[in-house]
Amino acid sequence: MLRFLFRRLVMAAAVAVAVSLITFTLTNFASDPAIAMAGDTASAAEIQQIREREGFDRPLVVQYADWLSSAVVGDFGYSYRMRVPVSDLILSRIPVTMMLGGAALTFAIVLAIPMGVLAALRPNSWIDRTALGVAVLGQAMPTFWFALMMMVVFSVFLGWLPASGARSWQHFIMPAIALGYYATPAFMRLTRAGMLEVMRSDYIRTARAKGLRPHVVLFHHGLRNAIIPIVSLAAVQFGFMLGGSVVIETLFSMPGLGFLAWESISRADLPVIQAIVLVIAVFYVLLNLMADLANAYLDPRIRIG
Amino acid sequence: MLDVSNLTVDLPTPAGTLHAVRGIDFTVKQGETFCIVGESGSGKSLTSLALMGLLPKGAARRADRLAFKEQDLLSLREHRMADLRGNRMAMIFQEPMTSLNPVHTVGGQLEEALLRHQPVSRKEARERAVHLLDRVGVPAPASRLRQFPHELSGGLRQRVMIAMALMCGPDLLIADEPTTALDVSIQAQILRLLRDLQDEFHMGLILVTHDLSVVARVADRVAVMYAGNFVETGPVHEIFRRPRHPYTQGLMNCIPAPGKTPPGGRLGAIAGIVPSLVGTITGCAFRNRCPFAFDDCAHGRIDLAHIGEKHHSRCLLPERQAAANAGRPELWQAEEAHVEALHQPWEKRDARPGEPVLTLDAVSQTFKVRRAMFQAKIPLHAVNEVNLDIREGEVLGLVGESGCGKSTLAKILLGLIEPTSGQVLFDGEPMHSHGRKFIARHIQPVFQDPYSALNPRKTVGFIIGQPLMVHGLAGRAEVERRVKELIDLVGLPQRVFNSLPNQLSGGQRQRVAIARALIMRPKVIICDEPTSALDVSVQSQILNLLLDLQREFSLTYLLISHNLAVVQHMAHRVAVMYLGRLVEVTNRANLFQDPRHPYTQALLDSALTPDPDAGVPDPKLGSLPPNPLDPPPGCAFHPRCPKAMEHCRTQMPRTIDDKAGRVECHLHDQTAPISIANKRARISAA
Amino acid sequence: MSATPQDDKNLPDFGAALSEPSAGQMLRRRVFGHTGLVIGGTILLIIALMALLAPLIAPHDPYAHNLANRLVPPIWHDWFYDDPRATWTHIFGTDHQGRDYLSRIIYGARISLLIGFSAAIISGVIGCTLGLVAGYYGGRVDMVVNFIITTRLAMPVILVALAVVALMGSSLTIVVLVLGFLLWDQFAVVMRTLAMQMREFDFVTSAQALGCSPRYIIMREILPNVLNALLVVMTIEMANAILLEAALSFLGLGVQPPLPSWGLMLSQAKDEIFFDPWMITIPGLALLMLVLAINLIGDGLRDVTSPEGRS
Amino acid sequence: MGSLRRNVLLAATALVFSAGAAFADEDRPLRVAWDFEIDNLDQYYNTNREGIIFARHVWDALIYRNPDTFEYEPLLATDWEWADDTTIEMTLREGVTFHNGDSFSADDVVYTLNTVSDPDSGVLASRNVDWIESAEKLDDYRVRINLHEPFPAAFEYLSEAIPIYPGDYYREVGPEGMNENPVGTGPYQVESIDPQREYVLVRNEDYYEDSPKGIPAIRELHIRTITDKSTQMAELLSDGLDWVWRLPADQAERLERRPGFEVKFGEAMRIGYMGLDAAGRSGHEALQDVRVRKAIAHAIDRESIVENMVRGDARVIHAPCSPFQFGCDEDAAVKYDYDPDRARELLEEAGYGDGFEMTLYAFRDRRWTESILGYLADVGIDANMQFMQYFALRDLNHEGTTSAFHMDWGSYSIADASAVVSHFFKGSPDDFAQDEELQQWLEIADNSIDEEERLENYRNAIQRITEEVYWLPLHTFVISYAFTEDLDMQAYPDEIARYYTYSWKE
Repeated sequence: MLRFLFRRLVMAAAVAVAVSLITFTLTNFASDPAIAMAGDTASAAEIQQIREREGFDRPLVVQYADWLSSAVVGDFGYSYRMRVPVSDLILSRIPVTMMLGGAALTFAIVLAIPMGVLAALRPNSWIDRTALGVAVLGQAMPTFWFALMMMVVFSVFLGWLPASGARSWQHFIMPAIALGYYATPAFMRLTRAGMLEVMRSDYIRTARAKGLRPHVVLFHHGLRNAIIPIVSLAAVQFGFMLGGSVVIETLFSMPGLGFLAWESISRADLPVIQAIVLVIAVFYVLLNLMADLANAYLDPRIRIG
Repeated sequence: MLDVSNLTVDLPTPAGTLHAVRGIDFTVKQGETFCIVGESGSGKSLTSLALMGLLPKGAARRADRLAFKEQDLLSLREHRMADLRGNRMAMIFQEPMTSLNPVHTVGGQLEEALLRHQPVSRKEARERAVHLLDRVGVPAPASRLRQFPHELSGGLRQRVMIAMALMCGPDLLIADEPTTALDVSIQAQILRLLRDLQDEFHMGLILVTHDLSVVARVADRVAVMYAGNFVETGPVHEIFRRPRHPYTQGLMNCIPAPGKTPPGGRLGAIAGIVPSLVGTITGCAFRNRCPFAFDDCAHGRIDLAHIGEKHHSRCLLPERQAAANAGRPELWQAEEAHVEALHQPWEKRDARPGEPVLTLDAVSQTFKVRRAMFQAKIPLHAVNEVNLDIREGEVLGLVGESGCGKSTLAKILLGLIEPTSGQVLFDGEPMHSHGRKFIARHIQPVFQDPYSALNPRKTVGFIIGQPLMVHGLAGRAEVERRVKELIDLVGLPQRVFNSLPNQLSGGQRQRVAIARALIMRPKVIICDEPTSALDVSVQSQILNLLLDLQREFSLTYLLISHNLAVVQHMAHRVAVMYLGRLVEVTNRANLFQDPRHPYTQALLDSALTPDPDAGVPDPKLGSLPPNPLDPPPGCAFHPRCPKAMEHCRTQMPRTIDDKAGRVECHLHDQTAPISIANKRARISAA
Repeated sequence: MSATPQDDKNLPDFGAALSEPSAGQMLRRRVFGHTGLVIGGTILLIIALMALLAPLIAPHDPYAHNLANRLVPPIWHDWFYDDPRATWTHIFGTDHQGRDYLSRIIYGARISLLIGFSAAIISGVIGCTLGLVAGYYGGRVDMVVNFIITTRLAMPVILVALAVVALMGSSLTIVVLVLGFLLWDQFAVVMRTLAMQMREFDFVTSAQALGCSPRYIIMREILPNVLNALLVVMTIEMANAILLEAALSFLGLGVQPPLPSWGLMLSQAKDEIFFDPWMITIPGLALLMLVLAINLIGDGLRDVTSPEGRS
Repeated sequence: MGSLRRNVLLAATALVFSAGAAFADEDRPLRVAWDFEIDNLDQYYNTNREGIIFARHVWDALIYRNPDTFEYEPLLATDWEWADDTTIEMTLREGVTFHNGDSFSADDVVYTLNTVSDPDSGVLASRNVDWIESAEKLDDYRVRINLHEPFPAAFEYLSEAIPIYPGDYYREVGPEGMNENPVGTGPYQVESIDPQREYVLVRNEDYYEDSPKGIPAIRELHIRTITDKSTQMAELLSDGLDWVWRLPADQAERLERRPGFEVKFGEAMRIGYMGLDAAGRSGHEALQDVRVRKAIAHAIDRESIVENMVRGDARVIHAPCSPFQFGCDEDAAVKYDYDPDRARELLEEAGYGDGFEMTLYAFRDRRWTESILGYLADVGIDANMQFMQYFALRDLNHEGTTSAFHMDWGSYSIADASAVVSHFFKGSPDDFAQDEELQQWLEIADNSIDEEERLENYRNAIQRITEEVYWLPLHTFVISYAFTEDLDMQAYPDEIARYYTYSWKE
């Protein structure tokens, strides 16, 4: 167990380093941080001065090593534009994004699993077709378009929900639905396919042969098995949602990581961009690790050889 | 107790309604064993599921009467039926590996069967579970309750399944191919257990199987099923002594039976394939495969006719002729020996009998495997210090239980993996240094599963000719000519040239695989369980073909099989493998008449022959199979060996090589066993 | 369809297999019997034709601007609101540059299809190569590829795409390249799993035993067997690429005006959402139909080619 | 609909609270939305406009420039004069206290000016302060400012661009502390900056009565950042906001027709222009030919763009500066009328009769740029748009890789031509003309204290720039303000929202 954890943590660290290396290289190739830092009115001499002062004239490898060694201890440097420590910025923005991601995931799962189960129990029935329709539509709608439409209907026309911000739970409803709906089809498909497969399996036949009641067969024997891959998917999707929150947070003006990322991107604030990508990557890897542990808990085949 | 009349099962398929079961009648009495035997697709499994009300969605069950203990099952609502299931009537399935829910403990799954049906406490249920586990021969029953299914071996799981079926003490037990997925040694134990339990619980037992040997050993009454219908029913002795229906007769002629069929002789075989079960069948369903069919067979409805005491057959043949047909394999030659069909004779190798073509010199193969996600990798000695000669022109049988390393050995010989230590010599030269292409020219495989062996996206012509093309041995036209030649040779119609594998039957596919293996004219063919995925009627065709080819071209075969009857029929010499080691190597006669290693003896004991008088043997192997990841010290077989001695537990046996063959066993070691004290002294001296 | 796995496997063996309808016929029957596939195929066909024949069917030059004639409402405003500006000259009205909206929608099909298709091709090549190689070789190669895949998955797509496009500037080529280089994960994951399964098939083993090169085995033995799945993933990624381009455009970083991509039209119309909702509705519906069609086709292919699917 | 709901709501509120309506109105917070977050609340480390507006509410500068009359008026300084060409002496206001209770004196001015004019301070808007050599205290309420060299625009910068910080507090907390908790003397003080980036400002109840900014009528200001215009509009329509600005002109016009809302347009100092790389920094050949640049000038129908796209009261301009700015003499500019035929002729002459390709970089309003592209295409110039975020584009400009760019400039609301013409044509990284004579004129114009001499030289510069078409000046900007009809607000040309002058209607 410890060995497993150690191996996975090393892997997580390696992924984080790889992601940060790619981001660092890409952003530094695409933009000159000295110019970005100097502001509107700087002269060429001032830019050169900044370049030397901040060490941007050093080879990229050295700069990266420098950045990485500080990043390891949680020091991501200062934001070029806000002049505050990047770590403070990110810490202050994480809660909103986490809440948004959590709400979106909850929405997706609460919608998808029952529909997926029903669809699997009655393949080709109207329930199955409805579920399929909901899924296909969810995948086909541009998230921002859906979000805008909701905003028009629920904020402007009906006045039920606030259009933007993140001050109360009501503020999270529309963003969570917009973000979660896109993930719903994936969950629904997996649930449906998983349930179809499980319900066809030999052990379900065994359970029925024991004369167990249908709901016991369905939940205790069926769903219990079908749920295992869903845990992994949830981790993956949650990771995606953190990354995908850019559009939604920008549209709904929610002060989360995505919004910060967007503002930093639009101002070429490289340290913040790098740190956000890294943080999301680390989250993703850790979520996957947690999903694996959860799987091991749920699936004794993995736990005990 | 169970009374079934005119039972039919229909399945909807894209091609139309499939009439899988076509109006069968039978009864089962308390304490009686009723066997339904038939090949795959005959409808036997659906019959058993129909009785339990477990048919898949969309399947329609109809019957004139379906009564269990005077209760009409047809009109029973699903929840009332569920009350019966697992309670009064229980079922065990073929695949013990997948029939238990992997995420729940054995105990939980056992207990819920009882808790569902009877007002008992959890504690009582647990006690009953422990009791039954003990009864079905699961060692340390109490501690098993907390284990999960995958922690148990296949044999143990099947025992758990049986215990689960017995939790409520049912009146009727339906066993659907309960031993098919198990090793021979385990198969005998499980069958014996079923017999014993049936007596003890005084249950009715319906046993569904494809294996005539199993039927012969356990059945009271037998029904032979073909194309959804019973073609012959009767008491077991009647059926085996006086089989009346041509199909039954054909089946019996297909099995290699020691004493009946001469070793290496041609087996009987049933030509053709089962008719489509979509739509109606007029006349006799078997007529297109029956060598005795005449015009009347094609018309009308043929009923089961009474032909003896409780013996019925669905055949129009006159009684006398039918009786005369039994037991004559020559009547059942599905095809001529096809070798003559070659336009251009294959140059015969000048046989150098006895010269080793392949020599394994202390070959070992170790893998690193991880038992579970959280555990470290540990070494698995799949093949351990194997020394073996394979001689030109011989058929060498390799037998052993699953997981003993047979397939790894095959992979080494095919050059797919290089042994961890030791070497393989081909014609006296180290083989693996030559590279795959060299090996491929001389050694070719025939695999077990004809469905996985052929690329589903390539035509048969391409598949057979591919080796020539890959090796650049012939031009396009030449390849096509040779392919067509081989299609003839293996007894396939020329039109398959452009077919895709999924348009072929299993037997046809296996012929394609053989043709492909032969096209480069190799010296050695490695046959890895070449017939175990096939029905008996097809198996015999393939065995015949393999033998014909071997004789014609002086091929050398390594025949890997768990089926001792097949090995006995085919092989000149036999090697027995146990946990990666060859424990005995000798010629056929010695091995089958005078097995020297206790493991060989046990294997022979558990092999079943279709002899209704023999009963179920007890190989006394114990219920715990070996774990290759954790081999016991000393002689690896000692925990299961009925003759184990004290020093077997600590000391590896030597290899004894004498005129009678080679064996690794302390029993046959003439030199006195080295005492432990002695050994210690030697170690310290070193 | 059948009772047990064992029977399942043997079902094709029933009856004279050679005289059954051929695999092609069966497939055709299943394809045309699949409602979703037929609907999706029809929509996609219409859109593809629109893209192909754009110069013939577009009533106006999609780039001809006329500032004096901007924001003309679509023809139905004549019917419902008696808006005299709405005429048959511009059926869908005009945009903020006074360009014919219908013509731009028609030409937009080209751009959106081009983006989806090229991005899917690029990512398909990358993902398939990685996935097949990893799945086939296993062991260390698999570990390395798995690491690459995990790294890619750990990188937030939209964020990285945005950062690259924002800092480097965007054009059709850059957008396609960025999407292509980011969206290969599905291909790699699916192909890896399939290659791992395929590797266990005996026909692969026998090809290995023949001494075929890994390249030959991957390309000639494995690839033809995973084309179905490849096609399905391709549709998913095409839909993804189109939606992602729309998202980039929404933030002002997709393809550049005056190119008429639907995503771009959508983003330019969003400011008009309260007063000229038709402007966002038309490209929105077009995009929705396209992605819907692609998804329906993907789902359909999955169903038709897998034995477990709906029949 | 939103407005209906709002009316019902207001009616209900009015009924219930009719007795205390006036009081309730004063307490009603003004909720506004800005497009961008403020980079840094310390004004010296910030260059974006939102920060400038924020600063005008929280801090006072030494001098006030009246946005209507353009006259200087006393703010923290009551009197100021040139002691000589490089020395300014100022008298400070007495009895002013900072929001934290510190009282204002010469020490604060001296500390602020000396700190931010130190080149090592790394202040971002260095142009605002780099002309100051040092400040010294004469007595508690008198200071002297020493300049490096004569700098005629000094008072322009001293008015509002240089907020005065509480010296002791700033010394203690530094720029970081000022960013976290800004303290000034302005009409509003910061109540909270919550992590959700909502700034809540409350009226400074101790604000000095005779400040030209006046005592604010509205007690509370809630400022949120909403980057998306449609979201802003949704908030406005659903009663989530009271005031937004910079809506696209046609949307603003249509919003005005809705009951409950009012829209104002204010011409701003910001001007739009198209920059052309005449110096060849980007290596684009065609654009180095003045005939090509002239052809471009003739090809674009600026009148039509202004009339149909920009709208409001925007004007076409010909000089590269805002009509509001000192020194911006429109008559000195060479005027190019819309004449596509002439444009084609010029291209033919220059050898580009078949047109050429170029990339037009842009960041503000894609539609405006699209119109330009359309006109360029009409005369055969195949221009691709490269639409970027402002900061990324600015960086590209500074690197010199942009051949043509459609941008705009607000001059930091400094009503002096130096803030635009000199910024772009005096050899800075933004200078794509690299014209030395032009640079000399600007040098003189910037540093002379003789107004006539300054005007003369700016005229020369404007003529050169337009003659050579280094820039094609396009139009002035009109800023739209959309707000609930019960708000009383004024718009100013310097693009600065002055919430302290707003009030709720009775």
